[in-house]
Amino acid sequence: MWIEPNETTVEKVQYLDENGKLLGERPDVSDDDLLSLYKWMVQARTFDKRALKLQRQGRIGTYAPMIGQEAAQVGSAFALEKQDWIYPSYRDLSASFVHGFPMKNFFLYTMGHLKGTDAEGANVFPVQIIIGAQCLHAVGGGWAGKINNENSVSVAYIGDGGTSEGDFHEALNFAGVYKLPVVFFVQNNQWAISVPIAKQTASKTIAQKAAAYGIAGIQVDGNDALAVYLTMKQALERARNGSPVLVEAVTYRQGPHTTSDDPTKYRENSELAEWLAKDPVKRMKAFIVEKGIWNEELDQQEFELAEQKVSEAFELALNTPKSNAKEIFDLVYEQKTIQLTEQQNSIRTERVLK
Amino acid sequence: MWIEPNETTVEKVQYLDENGKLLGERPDVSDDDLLSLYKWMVQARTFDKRALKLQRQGRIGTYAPMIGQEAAQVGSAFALEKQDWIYPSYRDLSASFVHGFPMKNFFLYTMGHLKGTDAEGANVFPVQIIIGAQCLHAVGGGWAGKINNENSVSVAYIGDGGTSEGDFHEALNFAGVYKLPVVFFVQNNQWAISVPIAKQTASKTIAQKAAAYGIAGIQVDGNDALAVYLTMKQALERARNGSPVLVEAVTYRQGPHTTSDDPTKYRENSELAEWLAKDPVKRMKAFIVEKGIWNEELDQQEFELAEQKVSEAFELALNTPKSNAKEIFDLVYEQKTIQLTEQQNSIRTERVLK
Amino acid sequence: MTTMTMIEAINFTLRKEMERDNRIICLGEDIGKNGGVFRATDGLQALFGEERVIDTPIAESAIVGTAVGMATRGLRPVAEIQFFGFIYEAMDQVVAQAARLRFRSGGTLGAPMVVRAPFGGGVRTPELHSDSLEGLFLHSPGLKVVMPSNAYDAKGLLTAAIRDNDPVMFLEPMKLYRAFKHEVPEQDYLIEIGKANVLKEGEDVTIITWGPTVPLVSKVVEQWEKQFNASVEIIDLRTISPIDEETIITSVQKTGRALIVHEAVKTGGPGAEISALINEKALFYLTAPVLRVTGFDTPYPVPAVEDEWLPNANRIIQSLKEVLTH
Amino acid sequence: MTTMTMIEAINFTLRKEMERDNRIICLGEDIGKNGGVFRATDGLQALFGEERVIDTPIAESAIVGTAVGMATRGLRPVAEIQFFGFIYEAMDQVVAQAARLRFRSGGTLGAPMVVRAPFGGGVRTPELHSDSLEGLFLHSPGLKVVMPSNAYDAKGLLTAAIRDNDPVMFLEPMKLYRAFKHEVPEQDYLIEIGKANVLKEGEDVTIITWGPTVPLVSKVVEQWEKQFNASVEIIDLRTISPIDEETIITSVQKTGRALIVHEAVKTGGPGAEISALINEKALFYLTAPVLRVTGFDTPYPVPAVEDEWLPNANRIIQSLKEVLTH
Ligand SMILES: Cc1ncc(C[n+]2csc(CCOP(=O)(O)OP(=O)(O)O)c2C)c(N)n1
Ligand SMILES: Cc1ncc(C[n+]2csc(CCOP(=O)(O)OP(=O)(O)O)c2C)c(N)n1
Ligand SMILES: [Mg+2]
Ligand SMILES: [Mg+2]
Repeated sequence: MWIEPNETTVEKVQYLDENGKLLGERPDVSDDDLLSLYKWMVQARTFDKRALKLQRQGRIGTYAPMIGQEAAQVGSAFALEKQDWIYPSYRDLSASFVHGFPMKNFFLYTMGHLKGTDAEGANVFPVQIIIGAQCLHAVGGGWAGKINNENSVSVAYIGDGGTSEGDFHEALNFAGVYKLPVVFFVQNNQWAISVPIAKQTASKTIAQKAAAYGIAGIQVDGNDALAVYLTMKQALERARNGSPVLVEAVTYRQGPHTTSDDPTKYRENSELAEWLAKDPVKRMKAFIVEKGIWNEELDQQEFELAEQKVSEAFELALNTPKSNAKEIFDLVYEQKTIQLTEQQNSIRTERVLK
Repeated sequence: MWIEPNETTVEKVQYLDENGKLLGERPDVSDDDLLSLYKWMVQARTFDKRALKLQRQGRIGTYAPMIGQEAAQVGSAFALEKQDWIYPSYRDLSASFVHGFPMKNFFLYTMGHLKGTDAEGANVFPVQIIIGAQCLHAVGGGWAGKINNENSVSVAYIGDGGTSEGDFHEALNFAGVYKLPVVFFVQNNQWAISVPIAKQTASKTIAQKAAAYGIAGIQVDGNDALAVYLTMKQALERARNGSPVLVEAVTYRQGPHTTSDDPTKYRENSELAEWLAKDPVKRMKAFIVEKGIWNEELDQQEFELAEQKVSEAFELALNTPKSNAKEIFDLVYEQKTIQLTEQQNSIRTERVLK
Repeated sequence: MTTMTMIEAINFTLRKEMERDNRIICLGEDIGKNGGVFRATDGLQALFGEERVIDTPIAESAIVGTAVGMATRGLRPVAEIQFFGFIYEAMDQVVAQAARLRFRSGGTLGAPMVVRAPFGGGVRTPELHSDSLEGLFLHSPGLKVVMPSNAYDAKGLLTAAIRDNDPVMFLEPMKLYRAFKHEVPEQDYLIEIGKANVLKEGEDVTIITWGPTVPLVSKVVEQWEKQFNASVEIIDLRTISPIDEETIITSVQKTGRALIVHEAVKTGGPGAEISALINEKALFYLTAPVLRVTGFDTPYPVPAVEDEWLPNANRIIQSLKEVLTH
Repeated sequence: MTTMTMIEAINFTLRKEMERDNRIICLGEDIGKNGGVFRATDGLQALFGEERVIDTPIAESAIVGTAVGMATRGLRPVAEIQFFGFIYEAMDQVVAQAARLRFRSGGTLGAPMVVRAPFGGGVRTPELHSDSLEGLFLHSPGLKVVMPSNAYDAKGLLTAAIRDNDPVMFLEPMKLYRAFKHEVPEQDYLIEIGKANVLKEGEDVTIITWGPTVPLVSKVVEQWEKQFNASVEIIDLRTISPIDEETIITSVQKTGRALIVHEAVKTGGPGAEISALINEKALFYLTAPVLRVTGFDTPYPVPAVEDEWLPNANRIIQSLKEVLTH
């Protein structure tokens, strides 16, 4: 008999309402963890604002802001164990920071430096530009982790738009068949550049796509750090036990797609306003203030501290010697070919005429 | 809350039991149609046996037998309107024959002739070798049909293994978003060469994959021609009204993958035996005999007629002049480039030394 | 006559062609309301509706594969790949499907379609946005590959591409989108696919180039011709596949020297084919080795070093000197 | 010493390497119980288990992409693409991911992996099973591309490929799988990637070829050398990328004539690069144009005409005559 479209019921996991009020029971999360979650979100927002400013000043290149997605990114990455790996896209900076990627190197990345993807030992794969490709690397990485008994989960970060790519499908299917320790973490921020989710897929939710791969799926309020964190804990546990999962975090891209994008071309201000009311940072703050473990003064201090860390990272990046064209020839193969040696030697150091 | 793996219930559509007994109500199909369905299946089986024999004799090239899948192919294609299009894979011969593709040209195809995919005006796309690619052509074709108000449905034929390819995913997703008149008809014949369906996907059924695309899905007994035909009628109607659908026909590849394959390397004889008991031709025959509209004598005549048609087609193919290397240069572009002209002129007609 | 930037000329041409022939459909990522990330399709959806200017999900194989399907059923799709580096995702549909359809259908079907894509260096993009991959398609029979170097050519070539009955890759050098304005007639004209343009005649050396490096080569030649005391012929190839052998060979037979300039990486690239052609058909006219100034044999690098990686003025001058003094 | 067919040598090498290094994992379609459609992996799953010899779903991008992920986390995957013509489906993962990983990670990660695939003509396959696509990968920095022409080379090159710390495409000419037996030492040996093999020395002309056309060229030369009254040097390239410039240039400087034979289509193919290299580095040694005997510039054709399409003896003899009499 017919399985009608969208007949699966999907219930979104939520712990905090839009004003940061707890819905239902108190979850088992320590105050320390609550504060850490919030502080990382502050760090994320601060980084984002500064990066935008620096881009406008022409001091860094194109930048893809994460504002609005801090709860999704921080909440998910905060649930990881150190031995877990993440496979981020261009927008997943704060997830990467939480998992140990140096802020300095992301600045280098935006400056077009050859070392901009160096995780300096953190388990963070180089950011992926090709939509969907990282899902397969996460599958392969997770598989290796399983074979090598690393007790490590691989997390692929991807957007709503990315779920349309063939690589997304192939990755979930492989993970399902071979029961790999992989979490597919989709930030459904409602837009893929100018294309709204309704034009991206006719599926009512992204979570329900799990059904196609015989794996578990779940939808979570992606602006609720607590919900994301706790759901991700469960997801990681399942994955660690050999059941890959798909997590959809419902959130919103408050900013432009990148600094080259003008969202007023394609979306209504009213939509943004609605989502600003659900802002993840504000919401978490309200919760911890209400809980009595945070106040305005601490908040101000935290933002200042975050600013300072960003400044330090940027300074370090600025003081890193610019990449030199001669270096690239050493990065193609483990051992340089004669062709590359010849080309490397041909490079002159004089100023480039244009 | 978690959507657990395989929580969707999928009920397989079936009209005839394994012995051809009607389950439940009599469906509204004329005797003529019942007989035509059966006769096409006889034609399919006859073609298949002959093709196998010709291959063994070295008179045609590699061949991918369809034995066991006659109900799925004939039942589905028999439901089509003339203006509908099919986009077949290498194994979907009888679907193609039912929809008007000349048997002769398929022989040419197996003989490596340049005209082996010529449908001579029937709406049958050239057989696809690249697993999954045809799904996208069906989507584009269906889209064009919609824009041009052709009232035409495009049917992509694909196997269980093919559902793992990225193109399958992208096609269903496009069709879902743009509500295109497309039916994805999956013959789940349990095997993709040596890989059983359980290693192909962890999804319990292929039908439930529809959920990922917001489209309707259905599973049907693919060895029950009546069930396939009636389900396909419904599927086509939905698609014609702008709702793409996914149909999974559960069937079995009784033969080797192709004439180059040796299935004893990877599967048990007992499994084959089980499925032989569910043979689609036998089942349909039992039904029409029981119904009193068919008997042994007619059956024998029908097989003889089918043999004769195959012989005629093969004769015609044999009498078609072999493709000539000079022809290929005219088939690359509408107008030959100077490079191609030069190369065409360089071809000598003497015997090739090896 | 109006003056236009290249991106304006592309937008104008798409509009004109869609007005002329309602079988033409545009499809791609963000080409609708947003008008494309470079505004190539700006305003088209408002003019022609969502049925003819289609925002697709993010799936390049599907964009091209769908276009193939459309092309066989009476439409003339113009597909946009947001950046050419993403074409790898659609490689089978471009090279094994669109390009081979006429052949594999025994001539009964064709795929009249265009795949447009921006590409090229010097724009400080993230990775895989700048790569010059025309060489891959030159080696793939059944496709045509064209590349304009200015607004005038963009209109004439795009018009020809859209009206061609074979699949055409129309590659748009990003750096030139808004770099110059040229006079572009509003009325209909075509630039023949497969014909190169002798931009400037000369006697002593032939420079063969296309797309993004054409203005650079012109400028270098303008500035250095006198100092080298040599007269330089410049060929803007315009079409990468099929290559206009005749124009190249005639020119090299005259000058006896050739330099090829392209952004694609050197090894196995289009410059190799041109050099091989010259070797095959004009060897004994040569008075110097045919040199190539190209991207180096590395992945397209990060912004910090791309100016050195690209065939820049220094490198062109250096090689020109070598060729001339041999 | 044992004699083996090429397919036996490949199977033997995989087994030996997997015994030596348990980080080596094989993955691909039908490589498990079935042992691969050509039996290259026959018996390996029984020996090493399902964890190390993995039957994958049908998804080439996933096969390569998964291998990339594995390679960065301590495994050394050997991926099989069932037929090389299906590599288009995995193009991004091969060319944009595996090949660029060292570069894009700033040298912190590498992708030590092999992609094996059968290919090549004369076997009467359906379409896209026979295509020679090595030229596409020659033009893609970060990859190595090797191709054996006999069982001995297959073992030495595959061993080297598996132990290489960069991604290697290992391309296997189907036609040669079982065509000949050669002596193959059971003990460990490597054939250096990047070095060509001078199969036969000669003075008057250099034939550069690789893979499936090597036995053909050898036979033609054997039969015709006397009649042409010329001494022919034959280079089996073995590695398509990086090309062994030195061996080629040294030879051509000696002979002054060169003929390139490959199954890939002519335009923009690997022969073009070799000709361009010769032009660049040995122009003034040439006494005749460098000619190419290759697949024609059409899609790989149907079985009925493939023998004429392929570089066959007639065409090689014809071009050899041309080169020698120039
Ligand atoms: C294969 C590929 N296709 C297209 C693009 C261009 N592109 C970059 S980001 C983007 C939108 C992605 O949307 P989504 O997955 O929802 O992530 P978000 O940007 O919203 O975080 C597109 C189309 C790309 N980078 N790679
Ligand atoms: C892209 C691609 N990958 C692999 C193959 C090789 N191949 C041919 S048929 C086949 C199995 C297909 O299985 P399924 O889709 O179940 O169809 P069936 O053969 O059972 O009808 C494979 C792997 C191919 N033709 N194309
Ligand atoms: Mg998004
Ligand atoms: Mg199957």
